[in-house]
Amino acid sequence: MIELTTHPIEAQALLARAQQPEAGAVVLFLGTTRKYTGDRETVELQYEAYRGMAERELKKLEAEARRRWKLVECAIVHRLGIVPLAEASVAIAVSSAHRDAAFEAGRWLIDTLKDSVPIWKQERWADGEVEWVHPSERGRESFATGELVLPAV
Amino acid sequence: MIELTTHPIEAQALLARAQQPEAGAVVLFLGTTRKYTGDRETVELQYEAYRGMAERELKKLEAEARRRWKLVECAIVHRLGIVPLAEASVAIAVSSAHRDAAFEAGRWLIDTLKDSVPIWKQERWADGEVEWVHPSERGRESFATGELVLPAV
Amino acid sequence: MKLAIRLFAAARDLAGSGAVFVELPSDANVGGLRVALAAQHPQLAPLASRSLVAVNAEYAQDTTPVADGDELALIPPVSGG
Amino acid sequence: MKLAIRLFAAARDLAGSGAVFVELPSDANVGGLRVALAAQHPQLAPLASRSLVAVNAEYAQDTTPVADGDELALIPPVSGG
Repeated sequence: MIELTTHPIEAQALLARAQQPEAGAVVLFLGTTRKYTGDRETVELQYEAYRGMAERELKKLEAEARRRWKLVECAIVHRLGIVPLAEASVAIAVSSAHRDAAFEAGRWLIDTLKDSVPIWKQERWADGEVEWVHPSERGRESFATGELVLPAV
Repeated sequence: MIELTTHPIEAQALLARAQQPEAGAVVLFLGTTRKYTGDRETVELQYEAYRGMAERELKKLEAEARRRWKLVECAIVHRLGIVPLAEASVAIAVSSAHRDAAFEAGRWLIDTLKDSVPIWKQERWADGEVEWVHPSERGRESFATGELVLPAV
Repeated sequence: MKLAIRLFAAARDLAGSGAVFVELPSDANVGGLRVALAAQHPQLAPLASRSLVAVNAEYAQDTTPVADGDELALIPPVSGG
Repeated sequence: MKLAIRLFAAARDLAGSGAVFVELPSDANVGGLRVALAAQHPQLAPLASRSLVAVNAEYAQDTTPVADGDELALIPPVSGG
């Protein structure tokens, strides 16, 4: 299951999906709005997506995770718009018979989502600055060399 | 925070503890009662603890995880008594500024808990058999050789 | 041909619009689109050089052809999660 | 001296009780306790050989001394989680 939403992410509902009798392990990852980056203070984040493409990319991520690991549930939800401090911008819930698969798939999904899904974060700093985040030399070079796990074009 | 409880684990409350403004990543692990082990069907599990010692060992786990990683929250809850299918026997919620620490600590905590905390699982099989689970040659030898990460005696 | 390119995040802010048009020869590919975009919308040039291009909502390479009617988008380095 | 050893899980079921008593010399250690437990409660011997012993709620080694008043427990291989 994948979803883009402008509402707060309901983690409890994702856990309920993941807790199936066939599963013995559930891993839920939440990426949340952090107040401090070094000494700098964030007021809130805003997220924007190229929605149609982001949904396609998220579906590819789910399919690829299910191909790599035997998963009972694989749910990826990304929130768009304003995300206040401590609230989740992204939630990934995976379940599997044994915990190796759930941990590995959860980690792979968030890492790959951050590299491949057309969603952008805007920092709204307490000092008044507003700044789109467009990483990074690492990511940039990975794109160029094809080192990244990008869906085949 | 550590807790032994005979009630259903409230994952939402653990997430609320973990989602602090200082954190940017939350990892929640649930170990849940799985219906099938190969072809064999489980009706439910029952857990028993040496409570006073289990609480001490869980506190040591939290302290050691906080020593190894910079964590905002580290909560470990184990349920005792009957745990029905798909419900959680154990929940581990960790949060940190960045996701590496949360994933690594979550994985280390469940692995180490399974090796060191005096809690025992009883399988109640659909064929009527009732069986305490006392693993395993691996675990046994690890205890004997001190290879396990056991708290210092 | 005249094609619209969708813009997001800092690219949208730089252009002041969610899309810009570029004039392209009819046998253009994504590489040609990049050159034309930078020439015809120089305020986008620095970010465009760090961006990918999507054709019909799929990541494209510079050799991917573009045709009238394609949905084109400039994809600056992503930062979701 | 006569000491109680707490039992859990399969050990409790084998003994039919949450604790058993063992007679030990006054200078005993955990190793001696293991030998005495297996001799005086033979139904526990196979599992006890695979178990750890806790003294006052801490994992102990065979050289750890045991004294009157210690809280002793047999810890079969654990299976929490």
